[in-house]
Order: sequence, then structure tokens, then C-alpha cells
Amino acid sequence: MPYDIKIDNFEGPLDLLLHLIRKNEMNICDIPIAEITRQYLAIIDAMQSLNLDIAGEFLLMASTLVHIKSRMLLPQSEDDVSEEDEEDPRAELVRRLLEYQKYKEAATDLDLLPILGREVFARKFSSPELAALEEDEFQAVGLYDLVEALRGLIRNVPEASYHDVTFEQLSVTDRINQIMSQLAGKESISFAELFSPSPSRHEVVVSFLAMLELVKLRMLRLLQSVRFGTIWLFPAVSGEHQDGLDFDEDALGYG
Amino acid sequence: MDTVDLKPIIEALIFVSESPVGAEQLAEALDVGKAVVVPLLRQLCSDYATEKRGIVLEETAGGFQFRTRPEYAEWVRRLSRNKPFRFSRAALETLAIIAYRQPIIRAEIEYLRGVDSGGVLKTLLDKRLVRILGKKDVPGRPMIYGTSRDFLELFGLKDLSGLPTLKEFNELALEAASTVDETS
Amino acid sequence: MDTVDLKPIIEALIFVSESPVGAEQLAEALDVGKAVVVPLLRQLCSDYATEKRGIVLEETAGGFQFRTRPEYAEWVRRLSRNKPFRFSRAALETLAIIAYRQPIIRAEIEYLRGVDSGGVLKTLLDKRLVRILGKKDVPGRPMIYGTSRDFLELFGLKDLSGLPTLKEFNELALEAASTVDETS
Repeated sequence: MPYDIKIDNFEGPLDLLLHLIRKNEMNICDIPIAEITRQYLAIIDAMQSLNLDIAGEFLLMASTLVHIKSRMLLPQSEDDVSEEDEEDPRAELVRRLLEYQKYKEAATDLDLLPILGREVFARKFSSPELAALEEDEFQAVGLYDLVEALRGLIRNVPEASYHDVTFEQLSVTDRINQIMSQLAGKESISFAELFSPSPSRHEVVVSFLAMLELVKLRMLRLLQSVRFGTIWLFPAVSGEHQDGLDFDEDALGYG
Repeated sequence: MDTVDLKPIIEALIFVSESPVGAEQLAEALDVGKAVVVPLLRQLCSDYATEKRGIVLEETAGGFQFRTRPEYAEWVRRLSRNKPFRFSRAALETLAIIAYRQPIIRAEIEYLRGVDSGGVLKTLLDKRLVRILGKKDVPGRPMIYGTSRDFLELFGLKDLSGLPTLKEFNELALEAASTVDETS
Repeated sequence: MDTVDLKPIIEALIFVSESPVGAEQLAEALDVGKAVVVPLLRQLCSDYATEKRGIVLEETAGGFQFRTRPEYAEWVRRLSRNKPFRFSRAALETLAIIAYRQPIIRAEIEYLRGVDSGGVLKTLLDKRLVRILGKKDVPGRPMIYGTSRDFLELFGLKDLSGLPTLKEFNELALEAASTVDETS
């Protein structure tokens, strides 16, 4: 009895038909269309009576089967059918079934291959050797990135904090000296390290101007390991680093 | 440079790469001709294959990659506590159709499978196993699909010619492809 | 189990682990005593050290790990420098907006992305995937952006009409959402 068949177990109507043909040991090139249609419809009916959702494709195939069946019943007319059109009404369905079977087998064959992450494993992660490298390799920072970092900082400054700090005005020159002494003896410091824990807007602006001045004087290099990452300040020790500066006028256009 | 010394360097370079490394890539990094690299790669492959080792050097997706031996899968899973994944039949069928019939459009896939395949197709695109090759010059200009490098890598294929041979059927297969039990 | 066979398994297990693997961990996964594993680990270490290989097995604080030979660091760096350019999410988003909405000005891109896009835009201009088409005749005369020939080449497109239509994609996505996870 075909009624114990669960439609969910089939990928589609072609899969279900292949199953029925095989189960009934029918000849695929000469499918008893009336019988297979009967069994197919019985399954669909059984499913519907259980109030199960049946995908449209299964219903479409049902109507295709009924259509083929009716064409098989019609007597062949010699007049209105030319010879090439005189194809077995089942021919297209048979082609599709054989074609489908081919890919179904191919799918099984694919599944038998040793699959990466299932039977075989590779090093699907960044090796520590490379991770270390990436940290070393800094990209030169354009002005745009600098302005972005500044904007980020200003955004973090609470409104209230800069209203009452007017008495302690820092000059750019003072700040230049401070930065240079902060950098003394160090390989680098981060942009954020320049500031007190909650800097005033004035402090941020002055620091920024001081930094620009130092860059202009080629006493400082600014580098960043990734875009939008932390900006690092390096003391420019010799002339060889001057190329590292990425200060084209274009960059300003984005600020 | 003495070529004798290049073999371990090639070994190291393939080892650190996340994806398969091609002979051209190696030749460029080593500043030698491809003709120097290729025989060394062959040698490395056979070194790993003949010595009883846990790792083999495989040619896949246009490059070379170290992989664990398939028979050790269970141990690897035990250590990493990974459950084995499996492909659904829908995904495998669709993948097979695309692999063997590419370039192919969605309507053709659906005609062959007899079911709507938009959802599976999207999943395969998301998993980067399938890619869009372009658009077909027919009304509606539907997208054309094909398999990706990741597909080759996943199935350990050198290139598309490495796909299992497609069996042509004139009748039902005797040993019918699994039906009911194998669904996931 | 014969201990002779454990060595390649241990090799495979350490090979695929992202972090160093300890002897206890291996013993547990292999279901043997630590006393079985330790001498095999020593042997593996010396195998790799004595044969002239590109990889060495190192014991670090957390356990055992394969590393490339330190003297090959320069080669590793050379290989990684040749790595193809990787798109960040931001770059891809921006490129997509420009590709589909060109000619477009920066303000429109930023309106769509909801974030400042100057940096990505600069990167894309630097990589020559995006070009400046001209200046818009509105106050401020903002620059108008579009995609380049390199962009078409990179994505294997003959011309812009080859871009997949969003409608076709939305359809796929919709169906994917309505199906249960297909490949797991």
C-alpha cells in the first residue's frame, strides 16, 4: 500500500514517482500510466485527508499525470498529427525522470567524497605567524583618519565638562613639548594615551593642532594598523620615515 | 639559490595559508620560475603520501593544501568536540545539478529537480559554494549560476574535471539511490 | 590499540588545532594514558627537528603546536604580501551602493549606510574600483562617484547591465526565509 509513504521524505514529485516505479518494478520506458497515476493520487489524497500541506509541485505533477493518461486514451488520428509530433505522451516525463535520477545519483556521489570539515580537516584559521605579521604592518594614516579620530574623541566629551575648564588654557606650544616628552624613550604611544581620562574639548583641539604641527615639522609619524583602528604616534628619528606620511591634499576633501 | 632548500620553505608557506596555495603564488613569493616549484610540490605530495603521516598534501581548487587523513576524522571530531555536519538532499541535488550543468539558470535547476529551488540556491550562495556568473541574454535576463572555488575546496577537487563521472541512465538504476532512510 | 598508529593521529590532531594541544587533552581524545602520549610527542618533536622541514613542533606553555621555522619568516611575509585584497564589510557596502545607484554623491551614500563613508570611499578610489565622474551642480559642488573599468573586471562583468537585479535577489531571499535551514 502506498499510503504509508510520507511525502516529506521525497525531494519532490519526480523523486516520489521514481520511488513508485521502482517499488512496483515497472519498466520506466513503458510506464503503466493509469496505475502509477492511481497510486500517486492515492498518496496525495491521503496526505490531504490528514490536512498536511502539499507543495504545489506535487499537485502540478498530479495534473500532468492525469493529462498524460487522457492523451494515452485518445485514439491516434492520422490526419492532424505530423510524424515528428507523434511522440509517446509519456516521453517527456520519462526523460525528466531519467535526468532527475542522474543528478540524484550524482548528489549521492558528491556526498561520498571526503568533505572538508567533515572527513578531512585543514588549518582554517589564521596562523599565529601571520597574525604577528599583520600587527607589525602599519598603513600610513591619511588626514581623514586623523579627523575621524578627533571627531570620535569630541563626541565622547560630555557637554558640561568643557564649560568650566576655561581657566586652564593650554597653548599649542606647551602641548607640543608635552607630547615630545611623553614620547621620549618610547617606541610609540597611542593617540588616546595623549589625553587625560576625560579631556576637555579645548584639550583635544589643542592636542590635535600640536600633533599636526609635529607631523608638519616631520618630528612625528602617525600610523595605524587597520583603518579606523588605533592611531599610533612614533617619534620620527630619521629622514627615512618621511615617505611614510600620507598627507596628500586630496585626503582633506573627505574631512 | 640552491633549489634543495626550497622544499621546506614551500612546506612552510602552504602550512601557514588558510586557503590552497597555487604554484604561481609560491613561485612569485620565492622569486623563482613555476617550473622550479612544480616538481618540488610533486615531491612534497609524495613524501607525505608515502611516509605514514597524519597529514597529506592535496591538490585542490587550483592550489595545494595540507589536510588530515580521512580515516582520522573521528579523532579530530573527538578533540574539537565537533558534530559532523551533513548536507541536506536538497542542497546536494542542487549543487550536483549546478556543478555538472553550469552555467545554469534557476528555471533549469527547477525543471530538473521538479521543485522550487530558490531557497536552497540562496543558502548555497550564502555558503559561497555557488556564485553568480552573469546574466543570460534571454528575456528577463535571469542570473546564471556556477560553482565556486570554495566548492572545489570543500569537496577536495582539483578542478571541475575532477567531479565524479556522471552516470547516464536508460533505465532505472538497479542499486537505486537511497530514498526514504537517508533524508535528514 | 597499537601505539605505533597513534603517532600520525597525534600529528593530525595538533595540526588542525588553532591553539596548542596539551598531552592530557590528547590522551583524553585518544582514550589512552598520558604516559602513552608523552613519548610519542617527544618522538614527533625530534622527527620534525632532525629532518630538514619547513615546520617544527614546538612545546609552548599551553601544549604542543606546529609552527613554521623561524628562519622562514621572511618568506612567509612575502607570501602574505601577495595576498589578494580583502574587502571589509564597509568597503563592500559602499561599493554596492555606488554600483547600483551611480551617479551618486557622498551624502547619498552616507544617508544609505547611516555612517560616515569618507574612509571607505578613499580606499575604493585608491584601489581604482571607484572613480570621480564629475562635480554636481549644487551648492558645495560635491563630487559625483561611479564605478570604474577595474570594478567591472574584478567582478567579471561586461558592463553594468550585468549586475544582478535586486528584485531577483529579493525573491531568493524571501524563499530562503520561508524554508527551514537547508544545509545543516
